[in-house]
Amino acid sequence: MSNGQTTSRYTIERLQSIDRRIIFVFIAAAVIIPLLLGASLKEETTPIVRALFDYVDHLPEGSRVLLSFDYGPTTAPEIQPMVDAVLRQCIERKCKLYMMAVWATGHNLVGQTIEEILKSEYPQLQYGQDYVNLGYKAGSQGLIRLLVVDFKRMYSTDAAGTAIDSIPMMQNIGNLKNFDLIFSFGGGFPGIKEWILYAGDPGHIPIGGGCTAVSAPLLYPYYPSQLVGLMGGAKGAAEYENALIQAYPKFSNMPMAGMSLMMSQTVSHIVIMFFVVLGNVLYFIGRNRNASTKPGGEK
Amino acid sequence: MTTKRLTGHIVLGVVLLVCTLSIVVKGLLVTVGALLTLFIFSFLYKDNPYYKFAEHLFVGVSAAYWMCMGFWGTMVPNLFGKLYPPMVGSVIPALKDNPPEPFMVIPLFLGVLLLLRLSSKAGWISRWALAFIVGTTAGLNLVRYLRSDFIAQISSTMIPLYASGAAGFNLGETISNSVIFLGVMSGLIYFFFSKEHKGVFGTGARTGIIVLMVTFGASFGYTVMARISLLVGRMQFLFDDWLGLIR
Amino acid sequence: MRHLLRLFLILLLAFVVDGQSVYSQESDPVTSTADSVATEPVTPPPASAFGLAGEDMPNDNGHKLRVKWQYPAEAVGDITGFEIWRATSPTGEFRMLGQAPNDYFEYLDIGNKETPAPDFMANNSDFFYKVVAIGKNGLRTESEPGGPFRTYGQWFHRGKTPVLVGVVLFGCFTFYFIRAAKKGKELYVRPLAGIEAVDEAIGRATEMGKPTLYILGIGTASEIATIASFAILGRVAKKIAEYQTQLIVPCYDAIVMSIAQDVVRSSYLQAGRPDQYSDDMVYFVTNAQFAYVAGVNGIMMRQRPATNFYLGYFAAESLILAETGNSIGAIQIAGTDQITQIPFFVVACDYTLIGEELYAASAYLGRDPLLLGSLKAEDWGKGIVMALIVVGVVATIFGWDGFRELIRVNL
Amino acid sequence: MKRTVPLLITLVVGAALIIADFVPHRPFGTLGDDFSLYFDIIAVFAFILGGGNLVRVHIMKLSKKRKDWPFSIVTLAGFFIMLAAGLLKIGNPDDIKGDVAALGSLFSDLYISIFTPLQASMFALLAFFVGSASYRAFRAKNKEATILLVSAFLILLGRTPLGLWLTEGIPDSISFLELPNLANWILDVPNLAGQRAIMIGIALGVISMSLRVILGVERTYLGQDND
Repeated sequence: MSNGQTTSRYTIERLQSIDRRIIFVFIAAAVIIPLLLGASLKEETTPIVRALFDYVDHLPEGSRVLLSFDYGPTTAPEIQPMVDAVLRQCIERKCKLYMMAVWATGHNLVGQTIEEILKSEYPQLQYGQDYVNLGYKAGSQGLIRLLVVDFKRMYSTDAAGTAIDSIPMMQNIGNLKNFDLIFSFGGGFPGIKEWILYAGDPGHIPIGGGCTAVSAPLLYPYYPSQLVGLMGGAKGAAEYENALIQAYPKFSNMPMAGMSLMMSQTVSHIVIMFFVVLGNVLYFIGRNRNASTKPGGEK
Repeated sequence: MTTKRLTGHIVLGVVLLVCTLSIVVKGLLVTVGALLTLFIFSFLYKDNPYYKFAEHLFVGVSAAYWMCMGFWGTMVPNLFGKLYPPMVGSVIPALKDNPPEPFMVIPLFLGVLLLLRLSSKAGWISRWALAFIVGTTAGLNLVRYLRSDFIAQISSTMIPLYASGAAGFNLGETISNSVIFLGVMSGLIYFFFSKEHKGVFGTGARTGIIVLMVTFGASFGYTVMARISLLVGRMQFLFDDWLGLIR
Repeated sequence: MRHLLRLFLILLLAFVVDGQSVYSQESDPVTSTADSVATEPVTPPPASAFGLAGEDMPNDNGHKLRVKWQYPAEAVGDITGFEIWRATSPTGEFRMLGQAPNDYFEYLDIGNKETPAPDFMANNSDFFYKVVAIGKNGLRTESEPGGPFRTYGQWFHRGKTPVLVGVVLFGCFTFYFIRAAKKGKELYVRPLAGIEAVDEAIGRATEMGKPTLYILGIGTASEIATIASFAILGRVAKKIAEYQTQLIVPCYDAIVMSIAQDVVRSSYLQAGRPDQYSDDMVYFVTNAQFAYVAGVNGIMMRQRPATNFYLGYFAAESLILAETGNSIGAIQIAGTDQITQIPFFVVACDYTLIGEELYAASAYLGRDPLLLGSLKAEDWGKGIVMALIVVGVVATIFGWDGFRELIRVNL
Repeated sequence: MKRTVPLLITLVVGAALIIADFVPHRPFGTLGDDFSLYFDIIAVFAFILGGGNLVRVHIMKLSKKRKDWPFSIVTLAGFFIMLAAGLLKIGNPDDIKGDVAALGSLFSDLYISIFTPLQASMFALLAFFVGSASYRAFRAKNKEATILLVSAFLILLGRTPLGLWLTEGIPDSISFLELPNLANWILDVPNLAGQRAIMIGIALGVISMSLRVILGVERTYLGQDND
């Protein structure tokens, strides 16, 4: 066996057991560079997301929309872009926004969203007139079941402790059926499924949802009979943002979190696939060389 | 050895400099969060003192966190609050007037038995408490799994192999249903312990392995996306909240 | 005419609703309140609800009544909803329980189970209900009180019959095969790669003079997977004691730690080396998922075990542990019953016990005939599952859905 | 005595809970919930053992000046500061009556500034490890590994725009071969079948393991010294 052959086989073996830190660098770059460049990936809006967008877009002025924040900080990167897009659209449609949470972790996220979107982008909106933060209540699906019948029995105050009857936009709310649309964000338990089973179905209330990519397949079967539409993962968020930009060109210069997340995810996916292919190519080259130098070797 | 030491000092200097600068510009809260994030990520390069620091801090803080949650969330309302409600009246006024529940002596007793482990002579009595725990687990899980996983999965596999809808015979669904049926059956064959994987049985088991491998590949590929979004969230924190580099 | 129609409906209802629970309506509920419709033409109060019926909820321990009523369909538009009130006698003090929307004609009254609570609902005693219709004009009309209704606790949950059959059947199998094993009947079990590798893996650690790391997962003792892992730990620790290598068991839960200490101590005793055991082998890290992972990663990087066992309940941390273990070149044997995590172990570990194999592992390692007997019972269980599925599929092909109903569990 | 009493306790408790599941009537109907609550309370007692063990391990490390002993100070400091903040509810807006994790308390501040970023960062490490594991393990070494690889790769492709782009030209009549559709089919059909087989197996394993424990056939968890 010649010296050159040994070296090249050595190289291939080295490459096959490539230092995993190199892969780490590539993955980090795949995530960071699109973020820094503000690159975003346009996603054509699929019917299930389009249905949701159109439903909101046809809500008459002054419609009451309930948004339930049923997620936590770990899934916020995926879910928050959906919340932001839906909020912006609802405000453009001049809807009244009611925000609550059936997840304890959602409580802080409501406050954070109000600060970041409503107060900074739409300072003209008034608390209690245009939007209200009802906060978190324990009880999971039991809570939802009670809200269908009697809203104020569970929510006697808002998140800040103000008596519910002193809030103007709460005056005409008796139960969940007084809402024109309910949004649940988050795919865990309790979440969209519980909203469908315990509020949407018995009360004939339209339900829309946004969930993580992992839980989306479990929820697809509810569309279109029990769900108005569904956003699944970063892809769903990006599709919704795309629809929003098309309908409201004023948003086209705004950074859209879902689209940039989709960019980072896609690039990372491609990086991972590239390494899988590379690994296999090197493996086969290595095997063929081994076979040619060691006839009758491993099969 | 000395170059290694020098590098160590330079890194420490940079970290301290960044830390001070960041506290001045961004405030303590974001700085702590950002530095701890970087310390954890440094593990990807190799084990180092910064990761060790973050790791040891995390262990200490989290252990105390759950102890406090357990004390205020379980011990006080559910043990003391039920055993003798006036005792917790000053902390949770809502419970003050509830009637005492004498049965709560049982967990108190078992809890004390468990603590006897600390004594070398009476330590064996703590096994009574452990036996209670293991018995509870076995009893609860037996029926729970039989009810939800076992029976529910069987009944949802009872699907027609010949699928027809309003539009007549549905080829796609027929194929899908047959694949599900054969997949479940061959998967179950694979799990048989007391049969040798030979003959027809062996064919079934090998088909089972194929189905399992498709399942594992699919689940893995599917989860990649969600994992990446976690990293994006952290990077957004570092580059946006901390460094303000994202427009 | 309208009154007559209502009367007819009430009579009809009394026949339709289950006789035992409805002693209702000796008197005509449509009385003066309904008459007032005629006397106040400008803003008439809403029509009254009628035909109150109550039934005990089946398959529970009592304290619950389902109240139903009727309402004239043409008047539904005049009201915003109903209020439901309850008392212990028709003339007694009624308590408001809750509200129902205007197109809901039933209310599930979940009473308190404890005596001093104000809405306590005793089993086997009489309750009376009133339904108040609330008009859009703000006026209210009370119905006649309905009752008495009673609530009972049941001694058997009928919806769970298939589960009971399952428990009895499986219990019989297990008994039978354990008895057969006691009599000395040889039982064949097929080899499992992950189990065969245990000896080799511990041997390797011995040769290299490095420790073995055993992770019981992030389950508490309330997970049956953790209990299964204890059983495996017992056998593994015995082998380690015999080989005289070092064992590290960092724990996620304090109860798990306590049990694991007992298990390892007695394994060392059985192996005849009680002096080599110390409580420092099995210690507590923290019970926060990712803090635990951070700690275990540190242990791996600094103590460099040659063999890692991951057996028990695992969540997202599975891949972090397995990849770190791989980077230090350890032989890794994993097993979990968490379906979402099995793929990560399959990909990153040398051997993986898939789901059920985790539970069988202790029987394999112990080679105790009694335990092997219970594996045979599991196989019979699988056989019955397959037979049931085949029959079920055939039944659906012939459109006989009754078979599927047979094994349905109604909670 | 040391052996028999625990076995008896396990048998009685386990059997009672199985029977109780079928009896809604009091006191059986709530037995499962009651015992779970007892379990939670015993677990809090066990925290004393756990915390004590943690402190003991690190004090030992400190006193014997074992490798990396200075880091034990970090653990102990973090532990005791957090413990004091939580147990005494330091800085809680509602004082001792408030929720232990109420916003504004020292406990909550420490949680938000230390616990949360550390947890999220550890979790985010997964993104990197998913990459390295894929590179190493997805090799067409044998039949099983090839199937694993192909299935994972199809899903990965199908979930990126690349997959859509690659198979965009496919005619409508065979649109099920488009990568996104194919990926969904794999998830919905063979993946489902495999998961179901595993779930049924696990359920049988759990039932069998529970029975072995209740009947006392599997008794390793009690320790095996019989004296």
